[in-house]
Amino acid sequence: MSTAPDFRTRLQDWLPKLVLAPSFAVTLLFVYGFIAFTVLLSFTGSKMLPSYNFVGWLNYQKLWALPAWNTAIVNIAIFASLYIIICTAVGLALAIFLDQKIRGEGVLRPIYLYPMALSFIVTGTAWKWFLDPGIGLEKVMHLWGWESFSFTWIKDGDMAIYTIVIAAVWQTSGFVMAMFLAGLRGIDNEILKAAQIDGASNWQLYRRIVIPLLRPAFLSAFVILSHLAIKSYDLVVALTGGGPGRATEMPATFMYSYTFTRNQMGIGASSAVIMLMTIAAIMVPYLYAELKEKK
Amino acid sequence: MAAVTQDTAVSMGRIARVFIYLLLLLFALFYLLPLYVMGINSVKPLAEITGGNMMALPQVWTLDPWRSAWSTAQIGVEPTGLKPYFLNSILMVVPAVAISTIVGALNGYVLTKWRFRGDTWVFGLMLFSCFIPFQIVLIPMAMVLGKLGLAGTVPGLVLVHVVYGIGFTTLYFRNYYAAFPTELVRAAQIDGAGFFQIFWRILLPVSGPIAVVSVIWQFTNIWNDFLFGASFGGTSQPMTVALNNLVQSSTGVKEYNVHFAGAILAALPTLFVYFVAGRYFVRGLMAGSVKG
Amino acid sequence: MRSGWKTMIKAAAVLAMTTSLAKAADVEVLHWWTSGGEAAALNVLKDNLATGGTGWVDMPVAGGGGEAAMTALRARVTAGDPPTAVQMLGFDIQDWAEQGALADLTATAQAEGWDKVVPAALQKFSTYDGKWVAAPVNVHSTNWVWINKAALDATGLAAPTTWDELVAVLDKMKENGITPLAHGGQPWQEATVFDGIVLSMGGDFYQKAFIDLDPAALGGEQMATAFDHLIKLRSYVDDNFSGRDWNLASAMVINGEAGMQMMGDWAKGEFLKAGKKPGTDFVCIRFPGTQGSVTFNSDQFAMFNQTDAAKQEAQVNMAKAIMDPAFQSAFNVVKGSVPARTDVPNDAFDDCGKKGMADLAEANTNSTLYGSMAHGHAAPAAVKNATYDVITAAFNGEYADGAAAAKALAEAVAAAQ
Amino acid sequence: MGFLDIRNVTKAYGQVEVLHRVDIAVEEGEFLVLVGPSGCGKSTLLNMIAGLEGISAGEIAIKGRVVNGVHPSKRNIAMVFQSYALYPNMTVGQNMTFGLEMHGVPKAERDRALADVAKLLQIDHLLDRKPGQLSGGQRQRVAMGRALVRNPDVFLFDEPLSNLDAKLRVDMRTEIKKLHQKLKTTIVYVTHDQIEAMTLSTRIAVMNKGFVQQLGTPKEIYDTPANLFVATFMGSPAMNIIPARVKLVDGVPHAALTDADGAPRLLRFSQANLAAWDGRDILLGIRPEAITDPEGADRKSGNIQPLANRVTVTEPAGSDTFVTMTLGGRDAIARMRADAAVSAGQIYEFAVNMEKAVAFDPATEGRIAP
Repeated sequence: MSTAPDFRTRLQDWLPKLVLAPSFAVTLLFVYGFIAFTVLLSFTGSKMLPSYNFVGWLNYQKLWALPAWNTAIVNIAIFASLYIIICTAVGLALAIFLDQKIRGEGVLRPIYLYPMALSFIVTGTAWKWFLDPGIGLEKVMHLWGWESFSFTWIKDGDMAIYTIVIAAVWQTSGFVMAMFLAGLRGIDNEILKAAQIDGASNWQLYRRIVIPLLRPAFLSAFVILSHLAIKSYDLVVALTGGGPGRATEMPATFMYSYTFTRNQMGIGASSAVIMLMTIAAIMVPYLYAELKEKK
Repeated sequence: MAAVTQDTAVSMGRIARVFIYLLLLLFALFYLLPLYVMGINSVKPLAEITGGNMMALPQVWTLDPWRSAWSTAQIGVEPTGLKPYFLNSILMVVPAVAISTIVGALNGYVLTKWRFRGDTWVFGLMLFSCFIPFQIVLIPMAMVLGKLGLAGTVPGLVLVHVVYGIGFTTLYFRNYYAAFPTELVRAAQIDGAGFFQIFWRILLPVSGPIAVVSVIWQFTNIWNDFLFGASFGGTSQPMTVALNNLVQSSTGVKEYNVHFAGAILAALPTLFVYFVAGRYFVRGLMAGSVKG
Repeated sequence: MRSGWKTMIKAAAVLAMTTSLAKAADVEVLHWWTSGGEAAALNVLKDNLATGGTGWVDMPVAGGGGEAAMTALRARVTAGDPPTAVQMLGFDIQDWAEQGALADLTATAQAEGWDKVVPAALQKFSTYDGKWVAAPVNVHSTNWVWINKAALDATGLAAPTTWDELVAVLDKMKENGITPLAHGGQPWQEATVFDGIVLSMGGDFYQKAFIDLDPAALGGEQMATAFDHLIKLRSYVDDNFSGRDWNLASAMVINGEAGMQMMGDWAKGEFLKAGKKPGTDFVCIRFPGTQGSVTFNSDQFAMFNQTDAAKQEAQVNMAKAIMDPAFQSAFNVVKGSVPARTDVPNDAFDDCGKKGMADLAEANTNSTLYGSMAHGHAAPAAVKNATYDVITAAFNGEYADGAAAAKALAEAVAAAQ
Repeated sequence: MGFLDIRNVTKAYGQVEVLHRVDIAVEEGEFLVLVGPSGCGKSTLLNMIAGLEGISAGEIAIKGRVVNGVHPSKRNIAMVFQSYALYPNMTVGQNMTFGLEMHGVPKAERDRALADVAKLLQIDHLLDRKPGQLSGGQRQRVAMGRALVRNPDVFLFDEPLSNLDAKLRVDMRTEIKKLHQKLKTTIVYVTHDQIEAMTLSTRIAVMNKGFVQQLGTPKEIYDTPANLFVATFMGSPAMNIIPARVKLVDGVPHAALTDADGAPRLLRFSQANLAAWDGRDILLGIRPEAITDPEGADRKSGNIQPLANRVTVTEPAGSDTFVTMTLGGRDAIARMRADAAVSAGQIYEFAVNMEKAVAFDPATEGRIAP
């Protein structure tokens, strides 16, 4: 009459943790270890390759004194807010419209969704052309007889950042649409019926009932979009290369150029730390709320 | 469900409906535009491109740019086209997607059906890997890969992609399995099925929708990666790096038609995946991942 | 299904094994010469090596004048797995040598007598601490102006030799209704133009400002004038210049849309490929006021430390092959540059090429051969990029006048050092 | 020693104890129902018997073998879940034989067992379907079939009928009872429905807040509830609880209470031991069926007390009429014959069967009589 668990039961108790352990260990090393390493680097005078001569807060002081970094901060603020708002609005509108028993939804949906499948390494040239006044939209309009048409944003230091917003919205709004569509399809129809019986108009139905019910989808969209905004790199490089001048510099391009082409790894690392802190400031409260709720 | 949406649609009126269709079509055009530009210019002779309208249909149709991009264009010192790099990408993507999806599924299974103290913390920590900008990890990753002797090898590249993919795949599967009745797992336990048997026989067979989401997501992300491929690919560079070499060549005549053909070639697998499996994607998102 | 996976993984493993095996007596070359002509030129080198039994493992990473390649290189070196040879520019070589990452080629160099045939200004980059660490392939000179002959004739003026003459020609071209100056709005292109302007202020000034990084010169009156000239040039460029690739700017000159382009000798290839003849269809001149001086950049192959004796031998073979006069001639004829050795016969070169070789030799003997700031041969990357920032900003009209830009330049350079 | 012994079993999550020293011995062939409100710990106890949750203290033995720490599949038990927990990807037949397959039973034997059980439950025609194609009742049968195929020592049922509609629930209840009578297996059955508990069980354990409140036959539980909780939880409508005071009249204890109009009334107790409570407050428990119209009163009872009181509401339910009145300041329900002539607002003469009366201590809520 043994009361000790048999071997199989004990193994079964440990197995789940054993299965999870490699992923967790890998995360600790490759995410948190690397973040720690980056934080460490940001306090060193590393130039071309990592070195370990500590310089205190010097890199951070230099960083905030750099005009390019300030441009990057202003740009990301403009870009992120416009990008998130427009993507959400377009995604939501498309999802609501597609949810009206549209004929050909099966064709339209993948069309909206496919840009997410392409990297800007692939579509960069096409976008550059399209936005270029000399060959793109402007020229086409001129060829089609609309001589006064002007679209020179990408050449204009003040407007170039908005062309990046356009391309970014193009890439991800379809994905946001899919998320909202999934949310819409998941809403209990009895609630909608009840609201219609209560006499709600279509507009009221969406504004008062449906959109509030989509709150989880809004949150997911916000989180995905905001981290994509902070990470956006390919996009900028493909479209403007940071130009005209350095008008479209973003934190990610700034970090890359200081770390890898300007041989100022220390400053690059300190900008990376700022980026990570921003991401954490958005993610941690969200994750905390989400995970706590589910517990 | 059909009844209600129909009701709302009908009450929206004819004009509103026409307006909706118009708007949807307009957006479809917007989304298709870059693909159209790429497609149409990849079948024009170069002269027509440099002199003409980017939106115009070709006067002379030619498939030479495609042939050139695929098999004869200069990539590095060899005029191999993108063909050999295609295989490199496949060799990297397939194992990376498979491993990260399976690991994600197992993690999701443990985190929902074998819960333990602090499991949400573990999950929360793992999730942060989705949000780390890749440029940051390049140097430390190179150090680790060097130590492991995996630098410049396909397994090394697979490792990198798996590491930064499991956050997403775990998230997807965890949310999906959370909605899966735990009683089924208990029933299977009483029936005598072990940890892996339950996973293999009970959960995996019903994981289709979320597996599609996970595979699509991972496939496109890994296929499209350039940074890791260029840095850690060594001599087995993936397709994106080759495409970049084709498009970004520093001097000489830019053969835009070949570039576009190459770009579409490089994008074909992901496009294929999205167009074919796209509807399962929304279904899969519905099945759990959006619930947060 | 399952066995399918297995074979797939096996195949991957086998592939990885064979590639690493193949490395044993090969040179693995990281470079960004991926366009047709360049790659064809490299193929000459590859074939030369193959006849000597040394294999070639190609690792091309194009983009941004080698930026992507340098990132990949950093990852490779950090991982302890550097390529055998890497295409490299100017100060990058010095930086890597300083990290102790480069192999010592001095024995080979002495045996082959490189120091007698490579210009001293170039040797500054090929050697570190008295040791040879890189083999130079070519010399590009950057202070060229390419003028459409017909457009020039239409002005009724001669090819300019001074700033004032240049302005006169540009004004006249503007009157004639063409874009006077074809330019692509990328920092390095603006810097290339600025190189010419600063050099036209005098070689000594160029030396003081860009090579010695003398704050007085950088922020002084002459620099202010140089910036004024740059700002003036902006007025001759069309509004659609931003982000334009240099070869598209060349095309504008070729088809007469624009009058001239200020660009390095690689632009010649574009003209030749379009079937244009030097002298009849287009004119190549030194940037007005810089005849006799040359700003250059030089592509070199830096050799990275290898522990394996077979690889070291392959490395030496490659260095020798690069320095082979026949290769230098063959490569540079294709590339449009001039050989890094001064003793290569000029028979195979065209007129512009011959002029380039003569100019180089002359500048070498007169010590008026300067490293190009725009191409990383005057100052290290950090300084170069800080300089880019100011030049680009000035070109885009972000400073009130040249004096303000000069002041900003002095500050930026000081901060980057 | 019983067939299934639960000895001093405690369950704690960290510092929080959710099950306190439960002690139950189940005999072979017994049908034990664990009943209680949600959160009372009944499902936790069941899961501990199944081995799905660990035991913090104490031990559980099946057929004399202590099974603490033994894997669920090695306890020779079978379980029917609330949601049936049918594997959605397998056919009915595969569902039912999955456990045997996992235990390495040869295919021929599995098929034989499956055929037997399918016939017994009349689900032979469903064997090739997927669970998604079945109705609720059919799924329920399949879930039971899956348990039966295993031929286990103990069957565990976790609220198996709660997902069915009312009609089907009654049918399946009978079905389960028949099955138990036929197979004589040992069953532990968890429910929150006291009618299920009463109808199915041979013994009931009423649980609340992690304690077993009372363990006994359905009759014991119904007639002599151990405390106020058991009294009010079991039975529908619930037992009337009326504040009263014990008053000795000629040495015989009576319950002194007020009627709807506030007038004092006396009801004689049958239980002499209440004399000790003279002058003290008690809670008088009377089941609705013990307050009737005089014609409907239990003729075998030796102590029918008349009680005139004003009627608040009448609710004819077809077979009976329920009458609500105020007693001792609280609502009390009487169960009358359907044709009793009674209407709201009227004063009516009720008959109270005081032989069935129960008394509780207001302080401890424990039963003090009988």
